[in-house]
Amino acid sequence: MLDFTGIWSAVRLTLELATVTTIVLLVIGTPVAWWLARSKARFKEVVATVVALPLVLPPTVLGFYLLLALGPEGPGGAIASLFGGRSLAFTFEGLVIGSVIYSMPFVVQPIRNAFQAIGDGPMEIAATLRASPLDAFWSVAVPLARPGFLTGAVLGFAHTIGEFGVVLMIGGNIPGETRVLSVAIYDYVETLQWTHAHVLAGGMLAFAFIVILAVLLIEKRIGRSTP
Amino acid sequence: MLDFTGIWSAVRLTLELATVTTIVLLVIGTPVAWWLARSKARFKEVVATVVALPLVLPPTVLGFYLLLALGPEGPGGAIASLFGGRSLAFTFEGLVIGSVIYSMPFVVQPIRNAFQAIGDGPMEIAATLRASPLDAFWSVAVPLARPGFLTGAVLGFAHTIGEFGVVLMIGGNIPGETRVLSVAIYDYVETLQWTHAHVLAGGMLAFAFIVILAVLLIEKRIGRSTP
Amino acid sequence: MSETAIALSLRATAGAFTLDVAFDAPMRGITALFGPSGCGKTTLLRCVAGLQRASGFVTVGGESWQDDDAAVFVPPHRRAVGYVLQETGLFPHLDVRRNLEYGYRRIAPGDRRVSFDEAVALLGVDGLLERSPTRLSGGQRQRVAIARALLTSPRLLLMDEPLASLDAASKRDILPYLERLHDELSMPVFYVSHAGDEVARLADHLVLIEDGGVHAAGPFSELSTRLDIARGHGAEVDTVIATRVARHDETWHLTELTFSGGTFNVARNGLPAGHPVRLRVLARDVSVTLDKQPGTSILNVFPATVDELVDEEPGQVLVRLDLNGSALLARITKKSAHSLSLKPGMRVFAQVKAVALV
Amino acid sequence: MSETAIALSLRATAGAFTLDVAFDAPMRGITALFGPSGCGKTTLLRCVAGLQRASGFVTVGGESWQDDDAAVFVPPHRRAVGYVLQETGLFPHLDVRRNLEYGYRRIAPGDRRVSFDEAVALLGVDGLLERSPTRLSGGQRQRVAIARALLTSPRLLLMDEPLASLDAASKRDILPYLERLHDELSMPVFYVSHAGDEVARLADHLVLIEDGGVHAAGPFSELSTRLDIARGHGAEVDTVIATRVARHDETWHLTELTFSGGTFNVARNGLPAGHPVRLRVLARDVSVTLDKQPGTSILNVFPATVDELVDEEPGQVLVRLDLNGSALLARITKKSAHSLSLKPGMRVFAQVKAVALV
Amino acid sequence: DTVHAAVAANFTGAANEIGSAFAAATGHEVMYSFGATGQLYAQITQGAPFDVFLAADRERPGQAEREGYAVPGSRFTYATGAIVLYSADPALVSGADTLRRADFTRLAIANPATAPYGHAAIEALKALGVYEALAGRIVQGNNIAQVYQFVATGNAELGFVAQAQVAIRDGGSRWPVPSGLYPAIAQDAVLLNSARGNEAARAFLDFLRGDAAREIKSRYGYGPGN
Ligand SMILES: Nc1ncnc2c1ncn2[C@@H]1O[C@H](COP(=O)(O)OP(=O)(O)OP(=O)(O)O)[C@@H](O)[C@H]1O
Ligand SMILES: Nc1ncnc2c1ncn2[C@@H]1O[C@H](COP(=O)(O)OP(=O)(O)OP(=O)(O)O)[C@@H](O)[C@H]1O
Ligand SMILES: [Mg+2]
Ligand SMILES: [Mg+2]
Repeated sequence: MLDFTGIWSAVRLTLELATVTTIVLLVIGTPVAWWLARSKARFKEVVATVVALPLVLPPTVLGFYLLLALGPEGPGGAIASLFGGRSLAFTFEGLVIGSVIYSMPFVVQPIRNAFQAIGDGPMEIAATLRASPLDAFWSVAVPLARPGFLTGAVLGFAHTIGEFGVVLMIGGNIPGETRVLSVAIYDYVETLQWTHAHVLAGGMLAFAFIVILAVLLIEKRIGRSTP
Repeated sequence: MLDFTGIWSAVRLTLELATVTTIVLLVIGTPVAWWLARSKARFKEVVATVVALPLVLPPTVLGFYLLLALGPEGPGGAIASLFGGRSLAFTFEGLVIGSVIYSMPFVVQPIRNAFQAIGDGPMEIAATLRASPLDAFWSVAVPLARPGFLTGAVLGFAHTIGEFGVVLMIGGNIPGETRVLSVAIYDYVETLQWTHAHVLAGGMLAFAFIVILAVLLIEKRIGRSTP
Repeated sequence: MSETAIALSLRATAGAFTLDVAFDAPMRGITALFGPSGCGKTTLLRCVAGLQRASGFVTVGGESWQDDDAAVFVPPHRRAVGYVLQETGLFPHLDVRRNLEYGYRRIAPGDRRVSFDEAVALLGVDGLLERSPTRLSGGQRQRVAIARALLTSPRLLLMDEPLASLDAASKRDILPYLERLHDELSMPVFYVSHAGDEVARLADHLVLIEDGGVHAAGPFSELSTRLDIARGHGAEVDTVIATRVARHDETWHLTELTFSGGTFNVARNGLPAGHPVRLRVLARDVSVTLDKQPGTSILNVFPATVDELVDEEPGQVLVRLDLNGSALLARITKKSAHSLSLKPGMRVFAQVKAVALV
Repeated sequence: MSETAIALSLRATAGAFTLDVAFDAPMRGITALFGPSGCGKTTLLRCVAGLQRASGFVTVGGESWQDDDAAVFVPPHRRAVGYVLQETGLFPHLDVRRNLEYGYRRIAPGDRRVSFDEAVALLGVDGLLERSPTRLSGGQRQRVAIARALLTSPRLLLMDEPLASLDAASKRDILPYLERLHDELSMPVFYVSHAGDEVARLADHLVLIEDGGVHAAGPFSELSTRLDIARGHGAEVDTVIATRVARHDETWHLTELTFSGGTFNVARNGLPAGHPVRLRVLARDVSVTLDKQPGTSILNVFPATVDELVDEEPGQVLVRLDLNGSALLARITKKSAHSLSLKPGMRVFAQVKAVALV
Repeated sequence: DTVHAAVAANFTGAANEIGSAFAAATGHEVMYSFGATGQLYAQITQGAPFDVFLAADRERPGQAEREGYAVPGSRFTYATGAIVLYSADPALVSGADTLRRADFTRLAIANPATAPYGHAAIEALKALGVYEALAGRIVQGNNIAQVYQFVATGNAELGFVAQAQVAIRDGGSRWPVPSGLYPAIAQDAVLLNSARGNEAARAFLDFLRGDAAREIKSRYGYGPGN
């Protein structure tokens, strides 16, 4: 039998996690992408590589190291102790940190490419029209890079929903706190309750389908109305 | 103690898998990305969403469905029986199929964006210079979309190396055939042989770092020499 | 619609704008498309190149590129056009040499009628071959774009303000080459320009476009003396006179050109006797006197008959003179016309201060 | 280097090209930058706007924009320049109105000296405000770009061939407005153009650039009669004469303009008596006669003294005439010069067929 | 009160039922976090908020005890597992001779390095003397659940699954491997340090040992432990 309250809390948690993670990814990823696109620093490709690197670790292994980092003996524990906690693991905040690290390359790379495709021209023109670099960044670079942001957001959102190894490892599968939908489905698969897994996976696909399609279509409409 | 021959075959297999998968991803992903970038079809955003969808499923869950698809009762079994097999699961080909499906969005999206950023101009100019659409695609669209291809290849490659749930699920962990490095590291973590895990994970990171950095730098040099 | 003609009829819509044009143009020489900004010149060229869909037909020298009735639509890359765009679209991923070679290499060697070295030298891009297009000045880019289009040895060359950002010296080098193109290679050109002198120098045929439609089309010499058009189309009013080389005056470095009305003295050229030469005379360069006057630096003075007088902007009169069968327009002030009492039928002298060989 | 001057000295390198220029220009009026393709005009404008780093200094009306000695480098967005680029860089993600507003809204209302509606109406872009820039013709884009730059009410306007793809009618509308800019708003302009007539009409000051360096710089009237420069710089040789309105002749729609050498009759304008007017006279429009001739349609005839004769292209002579203190250049054939036996010091008459108000 | 239990994934079904019975009997709630034993152990070392640890083996609870994460002396075996040779094909598995006949291409077992059930399967194969012959046909699931998936989807014709997985299901063909052929699969539970004074946690461990739990465990195919 499907445990509806449990599933509902997992759905809510999943959406919260994916949304918060996507927002954090965009907030952190945008300046990184901008720097990677514009900097003339020699070591910037090194940074670009480091950003992509978490990808090559299996999620549970990455999760394991994150667990060590977030735990009482790692920097995460130090931060947690400021707020009276022992560890950032097993908390929603910890999940966000893990998901952000793991999905970062999917967000940074497309935005970086979009920034690069703009070239110097529009930014120079904005400067001659009296826009400060920050102003021009918001009023010219970001709107022109919209396809990159969209791709980054969709990939980051989808990957956070499906992402599982990291979340399981640093979240601890605690119902209502860190037990997200992917983990719930995993549990059903593990315990051979396949029908339940089918239902949940189907629902998740349908939901993600609607969300992503809606985002793509809305952006297309925006793309048409603001020329 | 580290099992060096075992690890060596896992390393070799991982590289083979990541390389073959990346190539297949580029070969399949490029026309899809082109179609998504150029088509005026109304349902193209639906296709774009479907391409992104495997991401939202937890890898083991996706692996489970792949297991059904590759198995004797699925299309994979039908294909396998042509070559005298029962199932595409537990084969290198099966791993490639699974990895390709799972990493597809990371390849398609950046290439699509790059194609879109080119606009109609260069293709039209190529046509007036007597290049057929296919010719112009190779001689103009693909070189101009190079950053997108690079991003797609790096993300696809890295994700395949680290990708683990799907591989674990459909690979069967057969030494020398489907046992890749990520599974080996995972084993060490699970059995509390953390030192071994550290060594392997460190090696993997170092290796991936070198490969990705090399790719980025080589592309940058090419980018500079062919203006 | 002979084998030696370009014929087209095209109708296309873009937003609120409708292009609806139909005209014939000769298969030799330069056809100038002239009209105000936004009237549809670029749209027309794009439709001819097949880059934009329009309904109608396009026939170039007996070859059908589009014919809706016969369901023919030749795709752009199978149309032997060379297209120089209004905004030079050089490929940023190729250096100048590879940009030039892009089209050149796609033409079978046997079909090449323009040599690589010649085009490169003529357009003065020899020093730029290894450069990236992003490192060129505006004029340099435009010259590379022209060379690239020429190197596809097109049957029809479409040029959208190709010389707009070139200095006078570059123009002086390129214009004669364009003329030779149609002499030697019989490569017809559709030429969009706002520069009246360029058009007058180059055009054999003129298509005046207004608001998406053809206002007038025909041989340049005909259209340019039709007073209604001359007044309307905003350019300098002028007359083009067909002459032939009579003899060369070595002492004064002059060449004598004869036409029905007499002999023009122009700067010496190297053309053989009998060679046809077209002269462009701006109406404002022609003055009218009642008597043939001595002691003037003006060499070219012809007896003429006043044909017609048309009032122009307040204070100006356009006078059509008949020089023994050749028309010539003069623009003078109303005051002068009055003080000379000019009337149709009156015998006068036309003084031509300056002429341009075109 | 007063408060009313622009002074600059810039040295920059790009690839094999070196720009090394230093000149002063007045803080009022239009300074034309003239020179062949690839000589460094765009590079110079970019350095002035601060988009490209050069070493040296730039001072505009007492304000230092760059001064390496004092380690001053004002970033581009703090320099009150308006820049119209050679290739119009409209923002594709904004419609025309928002493109225009982009700079306008970034100027404090108190500092705005150009009104939105005026710029829009003048450049004829009122019908295009809701359009995407991707749906404009080349000339329409250029007009929007000009309006956008003007709307930032710059202290210095940089224009890189802004009128290149505009038709004659649009130019006729825009040029007077540019002139008013410097009359009413005292907005100095650096103006790059290859069109000799535009330059002559607009320029108060001329900077001739060659191969990255300044060949000559100075007031237009001085430079344009220096024969060495006139011959070299490839444009039409002309003279600019400063006159004042004397009276209007209502009957013949003429206006009389006086200068030291006499009175010009030109098409009537509405200027008050005493108002200064500059005339541009092309050397080829001036003929020389030994006697004052009756019965001619040419109204403007002046007694003159031959100053100097310089041989031109074979067969041509450039004659500098002195009209009671005003210089005037005439280009005539060598044959005429010989048959009239022209010599320095000789008294003659200069007939001017056509003049342009600039 | 609520007891937070970290439970090895293979015990999920039985644990859920025991939890309900525990709540009904005592009024305490129990909340489970399921996972792989190694993962749960790593989390415990990093301060996971668990009260009790129900592992899939004996080593990890022992290690927790030794390294001071668990209350010394609280450890006990709460269940013993058994392996079954299982196939989705009703005709395939008849007994040990199915292995000797070797009329199949793929035999699935759990990863012996990480899962006791996999280790047991290897030992059983060795005891039957067929390990060498079959080694090339073995495919490994990461855990016992994956082994069942391999077999149930027909990708592997047969495999060593847990008694607990097939006990409540009909169909297929099966051969319970005699317990003498492999070392006992004992699953230990332990009380974690943070729950030292937690009455509900102790009550849960007691309940886990009790008769009501024993009945549920046996229905799910687990031996009672001690
Ligand atoms: N990025 C660059 N790298 C190297 N050389 C460059 C670069 N940009 C421009 N140049 C060269 O510098 C010279 C000056 O260029 P600039 O654009 O200033 O010329 P310009 O006077 O504006 O010419 P035009 O009238 O053709 O626009 C040219 O010879 C050009 O080839
Ligand atoms: N994609 C489009 N959608 C809507 N209107 C368009 C589009 N492209 C061009 N137009 C309009 O069509 C008309 C003709 O444009 P076109 O580019 O052919 O003009 P043009 O004669 O080449 O002008 P110019 O001399 O300024 O280059 C213009 O009024 C323009 O605004
Ligand atoms: Mg146009
Ligand atoms: Mg330039």
